[in-house]
Formats: sequence, structure tokens, C-alpha cells
Amino acid sequence: MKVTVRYFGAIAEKVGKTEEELDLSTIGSDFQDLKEHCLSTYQITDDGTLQIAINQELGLKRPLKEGDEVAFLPPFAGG
Amino acid sequence: MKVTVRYFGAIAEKVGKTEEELDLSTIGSDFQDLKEHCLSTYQITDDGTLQIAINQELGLKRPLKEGDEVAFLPPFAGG
Amino acid sequence: MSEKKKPKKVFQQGPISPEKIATSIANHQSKTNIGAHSIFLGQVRADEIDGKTVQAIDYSAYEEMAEKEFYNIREAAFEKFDLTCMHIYHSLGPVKAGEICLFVFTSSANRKAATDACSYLVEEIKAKVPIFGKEVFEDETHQWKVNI
Amino acid sequence: MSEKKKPKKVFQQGPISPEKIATSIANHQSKTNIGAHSIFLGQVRADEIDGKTVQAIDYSAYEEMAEKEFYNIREAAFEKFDLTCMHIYHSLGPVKAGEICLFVFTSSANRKAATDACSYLVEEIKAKVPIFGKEVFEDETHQWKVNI
Repeated sequence: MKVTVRYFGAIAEKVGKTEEELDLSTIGSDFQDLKEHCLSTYQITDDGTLQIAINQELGLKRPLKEGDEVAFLPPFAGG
Repeated sequence: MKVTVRYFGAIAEKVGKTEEELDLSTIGSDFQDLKEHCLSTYQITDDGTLQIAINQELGLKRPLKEGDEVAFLPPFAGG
Repeated sequence: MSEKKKPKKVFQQGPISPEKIATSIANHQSKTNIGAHSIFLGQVRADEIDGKTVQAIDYSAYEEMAEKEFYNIREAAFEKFDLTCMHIYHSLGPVKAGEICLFVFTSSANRKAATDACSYLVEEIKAKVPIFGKEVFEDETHQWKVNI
Repeated sequence: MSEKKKPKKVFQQGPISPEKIATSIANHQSKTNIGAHSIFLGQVRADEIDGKTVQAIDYSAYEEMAEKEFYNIREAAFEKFDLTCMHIYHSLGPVKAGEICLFVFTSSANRKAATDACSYLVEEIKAKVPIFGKEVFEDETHQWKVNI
């Protein structure tokens, strides 16, 4: 089962890429599993400002499905 | 003793002029005398919205002096 | 703050053009301590009153007093809000429905000062400045506008 | 109210020009039920941080999500305020200090709806839309902007 993971702003800079496809069969299909996998792989520390969207929606934390798009978002800075 | 009296907006329209010079020796040098003189001469009724400025300042109601400029102002409508 | 003391001409004959607004904005691009601009524009409405439609407002003012009031309002706003710049323009004479008669422009490092000051200025101008508006209908009759 | 449902393009590449603002204002002069416009402009500040000066902010966004958020914010604003029109434009890519990166434009019959809606939109955009800003210093180093 594959999901697309996207990184933005300071996080994309730290990760070194803006997007990747991850196979959840090795990581686990739980939202928390994927989050921890990415944080540890790229040594991102969540200082409380990190927000994660599933299919462009924040605060879901639901089990992931094939084709989901998970986005790691640093603090917003529009305007 | 002469003062200049100016009329604006709806009041100027009613009075039929925007400015006149009045001799206070016949009217009286009290602010109230002049106000009543003008209201009765031009049949202006003060419905509570009339404001009168002396030398561009509102709310003075002081005895008038030679050369004072008294202005009869209808409701403001800027903007 | 040198701007604070410079007396400014507020009144202009006729409507305020969008181009004037653009020029005014462009003039602030060299002031790189500004982070936020707030602009208020008053536009003449084609109100329908007793079956007749307003086609223009013909503005007049007690100009000497109005300039003093504008000065006092500006000074008070500079006291109350941490502003970089402030500009006020108001029309005299006829302004057609759809045209702009009031342009208030405030700038600050941060948005709150700019937006609060802009609202403050608009309320003060409407309440305190002796400006009068004759609402002219399409049949050339008129009535006098009152601010609410 | 047909305007309400029309999806609008918010993002544009590079700074927002004063001419674009003038055109947008001019386009509203045919809407003679409008009495008040409120405009907010965000301008890039040349902040000095640890002795280095910001020369530009390079904006990026999670565009698909941002467009959804802009849509939701617009809908909520039309619900909350009695507006005639509403326009939002935001820059992507580099915007130099002194240039404009955000243009929020609300119009209504009366001033309170226009100004309240404009402030509401600015706060909502800053809080809810996934836009990211890289503050680029004169020596080409950078730091990431955080809204406060």
C-alpha cells in the first residue's frame, strides 16, 4: 500500500526533497507509524509547530489508505 | 460691531446665500441673540442637528467679538 | 515622523481616480519598514429613494474648519497608533455614482496599527469634519445626505 | 451573489503591482450598490536580523490545500458579512522588500461589513493557509518566516 508524502518550507529543506512515495507495508498503515518513520528518518523534531495534513485536511490522524497524500507542514507564513 | 456669518449645505440653500456680514449693534452681541436672529430671519428650525461654529470651533457659545466668523452647519456627510 | 508635521492637502476637486491610489501605493515601496497598508475607499452609491436614483453627490465643505479638523484627527491618530504614514483625500464638487469620494491610507510595520488607525480615521472624518453632500437624482432634484 | 460560487485564482507569480490594485478598484466602479471598499496590503519588510537585512521573501505554498482553504475562508466570510465583492491575491516566488505580497479587497454597501470582513480575511489567511516564506538576506543566506 503506497502513499505520497510531501514536505514544505523549512521541512522540505531539512528533508532534502519535496515529495516521495512510501510503501506502508514495511512502515505500518497507522498515521502515527508514518509520522514517526518520517521524523526519525529525516531527524525532524516536532517542537509543537509541525502540522500534518491527510489529503489536504489537518487534524485527521486516521488510518492511512492507498493513494493518500500526507503533507508535513511547518508554521504558516502567508501575508 | 460686525461679524461674518456663513451658511453651509442645506442651510445655505434655505437661507439663499452662503455668507453675510451682520451688525451686532442692532441684534445683540450675545451668541444666543445672533443664533435666534438668524433662525427666525430665515425660518430655520433647529431639529437638534444644527451645529454652530465660532471661528471654526464648535460648542463655544461665548459673547461675540468684532470680526468673529459664525458658521451654521447642517449634519456632516463626509465620506 | 517628519511626515507628521507636514500639513497636507486633503481636498481635491472631483472624484479620486484608481490611478491616484496606485501612485500613492507605489510611493510607499521605498519605505521598507512598512509591513502593512490599510486602505478605505468611500464610493458613491446609486441609492434609490422614493423611486428616484442618486446619480451623483455634490460635495461642499467649510474648508477652513475642515482642514483644521483633518489636522487634529491626523495628530490624534499619530498619537494613538504606531504609524509610518497616513494619507487622507476627500472630494469636493460632483462625484458620480460608482466613483470614489474618500481615500484613507495608513501604513505601519504591523497590520493591527494600520487597520485600527484606518477605521479610526474614517469614523472621525465622518463625525467631525464639516463636509456636506447633496445627493443629486437623475431628474436633477436633490436631497441632503446625512451620515449614519 | 453569483460571484460567491465562482472559484478564483488567488496565487500569482511574483509581487502584486500597484497597477493591478488600481485595475481591481476601477472594475468596481460599475457596481453602484457599493458604498465602501476596504483593502489590506501586505508589504515585505527589510527587517534586520542579527545584523543582516532581509532583501526578499521567497513564497511557496501547498497549493492544492491553500486553494481549498481560501475557498472555505471566502465562503465563511460571505456567510458572516454582508459583502458585495471579495478578492484575495497572494504572491508565490520571490517578492523584494518594499513590494506587495498580499492584496485583500472587500466591498459592501456600508463600511462596517467591508472593514470587518477585510480584517477577518487577513487573520484567517495568516492562520489557516499553508503558505511558507523564506526570508532571504543580502548575503543569500536565509531563515524561515513564522507568522505572529
